[in-house]
Amino acid sequence: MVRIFFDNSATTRIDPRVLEAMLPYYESMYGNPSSLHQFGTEAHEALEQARERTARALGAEADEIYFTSGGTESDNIALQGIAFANRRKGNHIITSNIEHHAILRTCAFLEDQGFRITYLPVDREGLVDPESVLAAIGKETILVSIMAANNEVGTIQPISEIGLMAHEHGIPFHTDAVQATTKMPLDVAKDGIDLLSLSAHKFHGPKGVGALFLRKGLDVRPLAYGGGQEKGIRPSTENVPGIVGLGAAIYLGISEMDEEVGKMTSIRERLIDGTMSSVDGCQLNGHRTRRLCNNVNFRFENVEGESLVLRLDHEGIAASTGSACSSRSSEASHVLKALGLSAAQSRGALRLSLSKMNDMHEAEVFLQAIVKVVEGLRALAPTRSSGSGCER
Amino acid sequence: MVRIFFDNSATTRIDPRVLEAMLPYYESMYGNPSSLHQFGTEAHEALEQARERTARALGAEADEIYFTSGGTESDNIALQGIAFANRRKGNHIITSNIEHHAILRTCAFLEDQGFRITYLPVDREGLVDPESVLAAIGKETILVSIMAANNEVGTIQPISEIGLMAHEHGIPFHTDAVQATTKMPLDVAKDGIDLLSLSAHKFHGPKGVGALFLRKGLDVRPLAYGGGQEKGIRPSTENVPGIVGLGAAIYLGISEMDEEVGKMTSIRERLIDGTMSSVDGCQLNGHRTRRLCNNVNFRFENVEGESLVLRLDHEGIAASTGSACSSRSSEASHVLKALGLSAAQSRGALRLSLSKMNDMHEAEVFLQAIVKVVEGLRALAPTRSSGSGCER
Amino acid sequence: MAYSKKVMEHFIDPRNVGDTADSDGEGRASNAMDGDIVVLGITVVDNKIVDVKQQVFGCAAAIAGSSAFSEMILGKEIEEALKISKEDVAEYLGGMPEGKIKCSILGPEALVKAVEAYRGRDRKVD
Amino acid sequence: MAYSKKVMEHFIDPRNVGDTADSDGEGRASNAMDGDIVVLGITVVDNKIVDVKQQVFGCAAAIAGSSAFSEMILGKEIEEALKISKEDVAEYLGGMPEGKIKCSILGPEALVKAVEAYRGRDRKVD
Ligand SMILES: Cc1ncc(COP(=O)(O)O)c(C=O)c1O
Ligand SMILES: Cc1ncc(COP(=O)(O)O)c(C=O)c1O
Repeated sequence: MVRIFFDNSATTRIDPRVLEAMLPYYESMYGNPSSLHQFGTEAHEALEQARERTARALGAEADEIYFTSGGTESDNIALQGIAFANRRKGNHIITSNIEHHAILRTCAFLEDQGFRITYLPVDREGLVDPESVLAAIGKETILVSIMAANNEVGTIQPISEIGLMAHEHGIPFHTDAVQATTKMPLDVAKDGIDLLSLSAHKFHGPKGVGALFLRKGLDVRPLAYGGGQEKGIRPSTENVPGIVGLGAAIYLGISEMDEEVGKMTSIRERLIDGTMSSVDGCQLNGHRTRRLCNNVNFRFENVEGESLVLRLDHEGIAASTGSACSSRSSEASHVLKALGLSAAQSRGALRLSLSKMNDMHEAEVFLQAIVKVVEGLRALAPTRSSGSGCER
Repeated sequence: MVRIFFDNSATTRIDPRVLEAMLPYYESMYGNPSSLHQFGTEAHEALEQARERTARALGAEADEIYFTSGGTESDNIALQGIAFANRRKGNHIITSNIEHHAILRTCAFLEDQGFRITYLPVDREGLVDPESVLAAIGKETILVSIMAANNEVGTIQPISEIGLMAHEHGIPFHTDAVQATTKMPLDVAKDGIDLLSLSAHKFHGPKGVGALFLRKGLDVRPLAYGGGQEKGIRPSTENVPGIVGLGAAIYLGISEMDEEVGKMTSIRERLIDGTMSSVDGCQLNGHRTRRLCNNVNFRFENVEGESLVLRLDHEGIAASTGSACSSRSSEASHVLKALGLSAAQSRGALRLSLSKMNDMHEAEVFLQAIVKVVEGLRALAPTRSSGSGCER
Repeated sequence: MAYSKKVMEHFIDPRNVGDTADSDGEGRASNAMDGDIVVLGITVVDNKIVDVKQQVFGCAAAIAGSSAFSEMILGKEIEEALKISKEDVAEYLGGMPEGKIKCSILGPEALVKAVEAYRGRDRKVD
Repeated sequence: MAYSKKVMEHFIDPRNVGDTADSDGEGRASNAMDGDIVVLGITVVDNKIVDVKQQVFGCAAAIAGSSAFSEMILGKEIEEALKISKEDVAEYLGGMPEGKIKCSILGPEALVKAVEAYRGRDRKVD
């Protein structure tokens, strides 16, 4: 059976070269980086090489990179960390209403703790207006956090403009770059970023490891306390193979970015054009051009998302309806709602997310399958025009 | 060159069978467990099998196991989680003064947040007196946290007695079992444990993954917020290969525990007897018999710990002075201090920690090396009796 | 919990799908919140359901549930068919993930209306 | 940062280790907090250090530092030798981890005392 993985925003397949780089740290160089002996020194060096690579990918300094257990933890350290460490300066944070739950639910927690959060709206295509950031900034504002690119609809935010707005008022700017990393250029200097979150498994690295860029001089309180690793910002025995994997994945991802982004963009375009021209009642969610190279998000009239995903899965194609984290729940997507879509419209959403491991042939297979699947589901559905039994 | 790894309390080498169990989840079953499709379902099933295995190893129910990023995070969720969720019931926590920094520094943070912490003393051999727990319990007490076995000196605490004391007053009991897991029997029912922390890399599983047992019905606040994974107690895309590794490691560790503990105990005894009979000025730290099967901790008069470790490393033997997490710093060990040792005595500490992968031959190699290394270092040292230059 | 094999079978290949226009009685049930709809048509001979047609819009649980329900009521006497609950449907399908059991309620609800419609028509014919 | 190769060389095989009893001047320096001790003995001819003996108790940095320092002062005139700082020792060893540079201070301190002792003896001899 074909197995096509079009769910790369949920997670990606590890690059075999990344796994290869990791294996020695499982098999023979398994020391604890804090240990004084040879095993410890080897592990420590591997850690520092990965830190260098991560820093280089972002235009940062190595000592501004902190390894974490993933995007969620990076986002939480950034938000909770800045909030609790800077409470005396102010209690106001600005974000958008299409952030990932790792941001939004952390903000809800911070509201419980007495912080005030401004959730900026987005337009129909998912864009935050930089002027709205400026308008929201007050004397109490201690952080602006706007994602680099959205995980559901792929809209790319004007982060450098937003960073500029924040900096004009001396406020640090955090960006959740979990989806953006290796999919678009990121430069913490040029883009005016003071904190940045990323997660290795979104770019062919291992699950359970991420990084946080923290500009020197920022005051941040950790979430957890322990043996002092990562300068106390993120203590715990370092996940050496995982961190090596992150380093290898970001190194490869950045080196090959131009080429791979081009390839993904062509597949994305073929998927968008092909589907919209062959399936009736299909619209694109998000921005037509300011979107991640690997994101396609449709809504189909009179088709239900879960059914669509499961029928596609039966055809060997893995895709998703809302974002992965909530796909086992059935809440409507907060992102699609923020874009102005009705609950009924959101219900017919399908996200295809690509990686460098996809190819054009897979797009063609999808284009065959989607017609069959949508037609099949619509054939089951009662036509809207038919009255109810009682009324006949 | 020989390479002998006697630093297994810092971390262990992964069991090849564990790595083998993990690899398919890197290579082909790489889905996000939250995803609806086949890739997601495979990953989800793997997660639940690991949860079952972990539960079985502890005598718990599968839905009482939460996967984390390691021992530090488990300890922090337990302590901060109980503290912040139960603040209305009281603000007092009881622990000991020989806990790992993941407990002690979290307690220090909680003190900053207005909690009151009782740090119970230990005797010269590192034992907490269960009666002292009872004596410390007050109306405000919301948690007792005492480690199952100490990471530096290996002393095994009377946790079931301590659990009983806590339960008599309806107070939940947490134990940091990071060093104890697979080294001694643990049963959350028999031992009266309500929360338990463990970390896979301490028992031949991967680094960066741990678990927290949380008895049903306990109120716990998470450290981080996000996509709702692990019932919201520990959100983030699950580290599937890591969790599979934890499951495999705990399954193997428990199945083979009796045999491996016996083997480690014989090596431990040989190391203790052999060293003490051939090196002058050598004492054992910790309890002679109530100690982990894999722990040896000496102090050598007139020898400095770091030098000892590095000279042993030069002979191909990896060991440690204080606990790993602080071995790149030079603070004196808080554990040895709590046992009543002077700073000078602590400075000569050497920890050897074994695993099932060590053998008796390695003990013999060590016994040769330690004589040479201690003699070599002592030969460098000024004899205490020689007066200072100025006084001559 | 993932869907059972039987749920997936019914979901991929739903039974008794078809136009309900020619049935003796047709019933429609819907869930305003989710937007799920089930339309059920029954053909009755001697108080026995001899043919069923169903149409469904919704998640996999709704589709499989409606399919299974149509199979379960086929050949049954009306009173017997009316006794089938959403839990029976879930059980028939080898279990349903928590929170998805509710998606099988529309079949039974639509049947109630279809029977009402059938009996109403019957009465008119009398 | 781990220890440099040169630190490890000096640590494993320290130079000029030996009894200081027969030196022209002996000096001892110690660090009360860490318990580190360095004892240095110098033999002086025409104001030049022609032999050095050292003994050391302490961490690897202290051992390597004392060894390196003994090597650095050998053959130097006293005034020149006294100018060598802990930073010079660290540099001579190809760098030292932060926080370990302080461990190289005992050599220079012991030299000051050894020179005092030597000069004191000298004076007495005069
Ligand atoms: C935009 C965004 N932020 C944060 C996360 C959380 O990352 P992780 O699941 O690795 O913790 C994700 C992915 O789930 C994401 O897409
Ligand atoms: C007793 C104890 N608790 C907690 C920890 C922390 O575990 P980890 O480093 O895996 O977070 C350790 C190990 O470092 C330990 O020995």
